[in-house]
Amino acid sequence: MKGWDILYYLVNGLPIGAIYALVALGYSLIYASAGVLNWSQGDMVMLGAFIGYNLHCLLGLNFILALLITTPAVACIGMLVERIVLRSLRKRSSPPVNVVIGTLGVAIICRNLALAIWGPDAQLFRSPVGSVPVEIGTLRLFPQDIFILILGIALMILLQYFLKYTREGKALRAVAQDRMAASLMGIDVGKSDTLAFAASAAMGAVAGILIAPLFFVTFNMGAGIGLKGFVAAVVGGLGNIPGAIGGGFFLGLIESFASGKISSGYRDAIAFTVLILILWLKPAGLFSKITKETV
Amino acid sequence: MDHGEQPILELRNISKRFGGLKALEEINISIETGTVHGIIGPNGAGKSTLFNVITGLLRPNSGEILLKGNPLSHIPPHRRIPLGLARTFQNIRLFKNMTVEDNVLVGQHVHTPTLILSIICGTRPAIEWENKAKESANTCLRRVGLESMKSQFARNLSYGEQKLVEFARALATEPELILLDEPAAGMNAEEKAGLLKIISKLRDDRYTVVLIEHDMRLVMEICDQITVLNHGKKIAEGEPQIVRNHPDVITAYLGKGSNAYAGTR
Amino acid sequence: MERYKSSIPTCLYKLGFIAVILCVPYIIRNLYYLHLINLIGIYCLVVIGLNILTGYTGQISMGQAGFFAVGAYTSALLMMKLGLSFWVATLIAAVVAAVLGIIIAIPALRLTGPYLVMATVGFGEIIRLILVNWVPVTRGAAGLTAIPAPSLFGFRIISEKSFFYLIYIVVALGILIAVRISNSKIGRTFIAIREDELAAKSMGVPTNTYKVSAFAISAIYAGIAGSMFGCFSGVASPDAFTFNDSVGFLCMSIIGGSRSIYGAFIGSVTLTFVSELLRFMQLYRLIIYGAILLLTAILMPQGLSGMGPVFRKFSHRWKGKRRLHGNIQHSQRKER
Amino acid sequence: MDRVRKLFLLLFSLVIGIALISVPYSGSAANKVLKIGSVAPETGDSADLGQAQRRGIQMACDEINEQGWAGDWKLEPHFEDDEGNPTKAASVTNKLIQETKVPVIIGAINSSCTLAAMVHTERAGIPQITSGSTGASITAQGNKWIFRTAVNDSHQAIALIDYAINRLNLKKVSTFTAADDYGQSGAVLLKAAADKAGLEVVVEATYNTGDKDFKPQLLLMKERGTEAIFMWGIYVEPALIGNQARLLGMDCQLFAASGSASHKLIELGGEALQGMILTQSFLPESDIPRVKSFIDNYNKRFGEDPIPHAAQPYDSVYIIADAVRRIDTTDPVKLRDAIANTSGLELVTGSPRFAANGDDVGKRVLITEIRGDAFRLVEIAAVELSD
Repeated sequence: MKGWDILYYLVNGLPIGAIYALVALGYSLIYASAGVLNWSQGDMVMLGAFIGYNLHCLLGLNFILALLITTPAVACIGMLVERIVLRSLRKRSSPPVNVVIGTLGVAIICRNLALAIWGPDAQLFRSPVGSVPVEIGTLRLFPQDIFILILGIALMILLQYFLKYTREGKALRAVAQDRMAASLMGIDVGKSDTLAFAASAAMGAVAGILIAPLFFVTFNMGAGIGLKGFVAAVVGGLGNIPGAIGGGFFLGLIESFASGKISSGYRDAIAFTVLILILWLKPAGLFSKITKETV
Repeated sequence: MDHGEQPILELRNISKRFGGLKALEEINISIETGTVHGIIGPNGAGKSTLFNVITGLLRPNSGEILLKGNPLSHIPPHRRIPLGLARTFQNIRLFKNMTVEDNVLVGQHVHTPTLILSIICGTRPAIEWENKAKESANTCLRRVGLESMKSQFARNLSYGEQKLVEFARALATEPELILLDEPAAGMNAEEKAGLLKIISKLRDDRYTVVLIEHDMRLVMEICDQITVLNHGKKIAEGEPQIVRNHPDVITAYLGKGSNAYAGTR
Repeated sequence: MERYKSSIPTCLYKLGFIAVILCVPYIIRNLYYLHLINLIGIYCLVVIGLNILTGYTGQISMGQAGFFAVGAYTSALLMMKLGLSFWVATLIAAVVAAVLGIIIAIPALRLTGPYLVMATVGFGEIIRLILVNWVPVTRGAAGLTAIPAPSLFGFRIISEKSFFYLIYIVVALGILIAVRISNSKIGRTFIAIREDELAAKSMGVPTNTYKVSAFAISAIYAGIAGSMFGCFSGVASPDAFTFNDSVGFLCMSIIGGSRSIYGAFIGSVTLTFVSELLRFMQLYRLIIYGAILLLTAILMPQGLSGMGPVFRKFSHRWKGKRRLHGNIQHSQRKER
Repeated sequence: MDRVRKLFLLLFSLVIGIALISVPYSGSAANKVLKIGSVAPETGDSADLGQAQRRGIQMACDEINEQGWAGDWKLEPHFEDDEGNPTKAASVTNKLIQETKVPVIIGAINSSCTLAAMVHTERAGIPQITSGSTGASITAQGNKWIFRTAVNDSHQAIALIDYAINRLNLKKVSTFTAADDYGQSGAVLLKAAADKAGLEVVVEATYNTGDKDFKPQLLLMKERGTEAIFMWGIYVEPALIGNQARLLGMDCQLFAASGSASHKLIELGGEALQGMILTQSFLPESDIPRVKSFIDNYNKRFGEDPIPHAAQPYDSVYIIADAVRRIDTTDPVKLRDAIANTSGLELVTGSPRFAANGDDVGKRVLITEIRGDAFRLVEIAAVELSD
């Protein structure tokens, strides 16, 4: 029984880790390219879940079609957020903490708009791949978990491809390195910010649709997942794309082990304690090098 | 050395490597009290690295630094200031959103006790120390001629003026040895003349100045001793005239086959 | 932080202001508004500490509700279990909060920006989860009830009016001490650390000690405010010290203007009143609140208290125009 | 950009201006008006419960005003949102008492908010009826202004444990309770009832509201040979737990209390919760005419079945209306006494009768089972009401 449940907690932690990774990618992508923290990322997940729910469950569109419509829709919302919040803040060259408060205002607006539109109740999102578990030995793998892992990892690879090989992707990474130099090279810095916000909002939407069948759709699901995504991004090394993926899975596994082995009441407390210790050892996150500042 | 006194700062075979790159190799320099010592060399010669090692921001791989005879190796940067070591930065690092006077007052930090209780109760000792600090800050500003700009914000000053504020702030720590990292960079001719006057005035007041500078005319005019670094190695040291005509120095600066110019004025 | 000389002799100005403050409870009879004003006083105390930490030293913290909770629970438990008086309990609560502030500050020394934010978020959540799960001591989620009222020379402080005086005397002291500190060498050093920590270190400033003491000061302010909050509301439960409350405190600090002590008061007044006065909008209240938060963050980079220079700029421009106008007429008259 | 800043300042002061003007207006001066204050979390985490309370109260007031059930008193509800935060609950309670000058408050669902509001209703001498908070400390402080029409948790715990032993003779059970005030008081009551009845509790697990993954704890229970899981929390998490338990191949018996009794539980839980036993105070399909008409009206008006958090405030309004009808005044002190000796009222959740400490001991405790897409009555718990 002993070795077996370690494997079990591992398998149980991975799908949640994938969700956290997708949300963390949103934070890291925006922090890398625009150098700011987008606190409304969690609510993009919620919007993705709700719009997906409307299309798939209420209007009866098939799942893939719903996914293909929801993602660009939420991406546009992400662009709108960038346009309103970031553009005017850049114009006033205000401190980065104002962006946090600004996007926080956006988060509160989205949350309560969703409450006004879809009401306070939790909605059920039928899982597109059924729920008959696949049994390997005594281990049970659930189709929705597998689906999350596959689609999540596919999206991560897609993002890596986009950043490495497409023109806009390279522009995004250039802006991340040095905004001034990038704009001197003729890269439209504003457009790449918008692209970053749109891409991260889209990933949030996919995370929302993936998680909806597991954990229902409520208007305030964004807060919890947003915070977990932020924690995962920071632990992985903010702005470091592979770091965000690593941080997400790492957080998922800690939570799964902590609630199984120690006590579920203190699960988040344990997760945070571990993460603060990690930051103490590696102040720039798990997967980033520490840059010593000389003069 | 002619003074016979103990040198204020001695660097004994200091070397520093960043991975494969040898930034400094077996550097031996000793600087006399009350002199202006120039350090010159082409870009990437290791001048700024040398400053970072002296101020403790970088730890040398080998060798020893002696300030007035006692080693500095294990003393953190901020504890070297009370020992009389002050520096300015190559690219300006002023406190932009503070007034010029406050900037210089921060220099006074080590010389005024932090009397928390007296500050909270607003009693006399704190006020006295504050006035004393303001006085010495003003003298430093007067020295660099910026007293009129006292309540201006640092960000509103011109580049040359900001350099002088940083100079004043370094002076405010009441150092014996001042390390100036390219003070004249970005200054116009008139400001450079002013800088020359300030440094020579400092020499008269028995301060020791170590100067990194690219403006050869300024260096040749003000420095008593000059050390030339190239690719982390010391290639020449001595009086300005000797160093100017030193063949290695010319090759380092002007490249091979330029000895024809040696000896011309 | 600008020091602009006001023309009226400052002592007259201050005395008048204090007189107004002292008779507020008699002007505002309605206990609802008095309750709000007391609440604002408590929040203002927390935000002053946060301003010293965020505005002056540049260390953004999203875990202030953790210290606020430590203050409330420590003093409430001390009063209920050991029968200590309010003042002794508050003192101990402030010390406990300061110790916790130092404990969280030490790992935070190596962290900046978002990494520091995450460490403080973690701290806040850990405290709240301990309060929820440590049932034998903190009585779990329902929290502590019947927290005894403070008493001063035998006079029990129960009514909103008496609480008003208790709270605003402590707030006045808090502001006085904060202003003294911020105008002194300590405040100047905090700002130096915010502006350029490396340069400050090169000037001989022991930056680590100052950053830790900034955390300790903000923790003490939040601890004392927490202890008063416990007695003021009579109950203390983990629901009142959530991550949302920490975010609320940060919003008050930033919207009010984190770079000045008075910004704390402006921030706590604005946000507390706005969220109460919008109640007539029922369901859409929080949407408007979010919008106001967004617009204020965008349009006022230095927060509402940062409007000082803007007003002066307007007034200068207005005066300037008049003076300029005057000169033109003067010179035209001369030419004619 | 400065034009926009001036515009914003103008808008900002306009909003504040309207608010200031509209506040005093709310006190209408008609003669026989009974203002009822309602404090509930209409936003925040338990927004669904808060809005159910709002619907229940609104419907009750409209019915009473139409049928003139309370003589010529016109009922006027005033709703305030406490966002599930005790500090906000204290502020809005003060607003209702001082501003809108209500003589009675139906208030708060989270125990922490009710406790915060009680401090101010006791100080102002206003009766307060809570229809959602089940924390034991609420009626244990000797506060004579608080009444509770929420179903009594200890009766439910005793009924559930008794059913598990005598009807299903189970030996090993586990408790899985929320780490909020409702869940923690449930955990204590279940453990006490189980120990008294000699039932072994193998695992006492907890979860935080908003948790999404319960498989680790469920696995621990499965290892220890759990035959039944007693759940205590709002319906979202128990639905998830039931789902994930069935996915883990655990076919143990599921129990829950009135907090999870809602058609949403069935809708979200799906076939995983078939056969789940719940105690609750009223049944949508019950044949009692009073209950039937309430459910039909609610369904007609809001398009869904009512949850307990709508039914209990509905009854509280009737209790208040009945009291005012009897004493024909809204003086808080008289109103308190009138509410205290309410009797002989046949309402949706039973016939309310208040004990000295304010608990409603007239509540029915029904044991129901999920069969198909609704709750089916199994039996009425024969729990004699000791306290």
